[in-house]
Amino acid sequence: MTSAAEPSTAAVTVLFFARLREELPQPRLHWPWSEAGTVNELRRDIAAQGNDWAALTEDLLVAVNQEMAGPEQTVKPGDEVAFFPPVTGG
Amino acid sequence: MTSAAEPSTAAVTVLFFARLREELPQPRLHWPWSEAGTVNELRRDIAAQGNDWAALTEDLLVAVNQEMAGPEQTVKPGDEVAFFPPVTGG
Amino acid sequence: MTPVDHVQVQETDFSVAAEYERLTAANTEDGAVVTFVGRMRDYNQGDRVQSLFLEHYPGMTERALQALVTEARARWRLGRVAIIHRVGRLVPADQIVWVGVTSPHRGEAFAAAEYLMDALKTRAPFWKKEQTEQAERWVEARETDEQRARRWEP
Amino acid sequence: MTPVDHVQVQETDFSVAAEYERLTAANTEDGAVVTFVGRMRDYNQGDRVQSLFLEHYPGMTERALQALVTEARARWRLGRVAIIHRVGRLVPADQIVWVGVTSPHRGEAFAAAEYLMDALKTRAPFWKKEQTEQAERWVEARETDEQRARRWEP
Repeated sequence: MTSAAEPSTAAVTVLFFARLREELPQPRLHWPWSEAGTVNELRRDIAAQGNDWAALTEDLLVAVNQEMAGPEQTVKPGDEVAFFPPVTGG
Repeated sequence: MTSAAEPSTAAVTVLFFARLREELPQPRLHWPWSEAGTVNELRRDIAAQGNDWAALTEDLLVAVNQEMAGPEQTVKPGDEVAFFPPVTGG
Repeated sequence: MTPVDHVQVQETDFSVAAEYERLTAANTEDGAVVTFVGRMRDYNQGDRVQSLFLEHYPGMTERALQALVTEARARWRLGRVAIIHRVGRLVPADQIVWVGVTSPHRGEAFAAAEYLMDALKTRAPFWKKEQTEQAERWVEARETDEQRARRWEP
Repeated sequence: MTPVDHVQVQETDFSVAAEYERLTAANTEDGAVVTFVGRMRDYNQGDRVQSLFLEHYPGMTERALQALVTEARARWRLGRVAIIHRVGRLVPADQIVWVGVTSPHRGEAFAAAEYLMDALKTRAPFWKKEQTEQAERWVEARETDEQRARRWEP
């Protein structure tokens, strides 16, 4: 219901990186999102698809529109939301 | 009585550096020193010559045989003793 | 002298000589230059590592690094600041990351360079996947890096 | 890998590229390389400085620098360590001092490099005489350097 959907203002773009990207069924998706909600609500909605999606746990890091965000940050339609494991650069 | 003397085991070599070297009448000297005494005793002996030698004050840094030394360190005949202002390298 | 930032994410190697020149050319104000190079080691957690793949989040990465530079400038008086981070496949001894900072004062240059590395380690979206003789594995984040980053909190 | 120290007092300039190579060539153990370059500034205490003469205590200088390296090795796990200090006449933007440290751990490389500079500033027998437009003057030691050096006392 999500991956084939085209981006629209009534959806958010969701990206996954690194180990998480490999564990989930797809590396990105467009998720229907018509009103404002929190990062944590979005995460739980996606994880509720079950099976491999349960890997979307609350200990992951999150960025909203390419800036680090906390679980209670608001997500609006059109936003780009990324979930990823702790970073290991440098 | 000192500068013309040749180095011998009954003397110490004394060196001065930087501002101090310019203020004193000579940049180095051989000072009669037949028994053990402290850095501070050596310094006072030399300063007691008076005039410009009074620049040899107790706030100077001291090295004995090219290692930093305190005022109470022993000086033996044959040692190389250097007096200098606080260092400013780097 | 106008503050100059150089922030770059690239697959290609960087030249320490050229990057040092970028920090110092026509710069007679900054007496202190501190640089850090992070290089790929051939061992990690007891296993010989043959190669490394560095994944990142294009778009966010440059923003995150620039934000760290901006934070460092707010904390210390800095002249020129540079961060270069490589992505893609690397082998042992390859250069991974460059941080260079100039300042009139060496204490500020040292602090800013170390801050940038500590912050980058915990806040810039890079992930390492190692190839050992046995297998591929994602490198785990280290608690020591978290602790180092927390030292800088107000 | 055998620990390698490079301690040098010289009138000639040094090459950052060559010194970086000395720290890293055939070195796959040390992931962290921290370097410091001290450069001559064109202003000091409000006056334009035209040149600088660096006097030192031949014989003691090398021993003092080597002693600092030995102390640093006792405190931190270091790979290669280098200190180069120039003496004689210098002009603004000239390189004065190089400190380079490698380590498996970046925190130790940063600490050792900063320690070496702080200790050198207060314990190595170098003295600077500045030529300004008005006069020659010996540079005074700074209390801030003393304070920085005391931070490392046990």
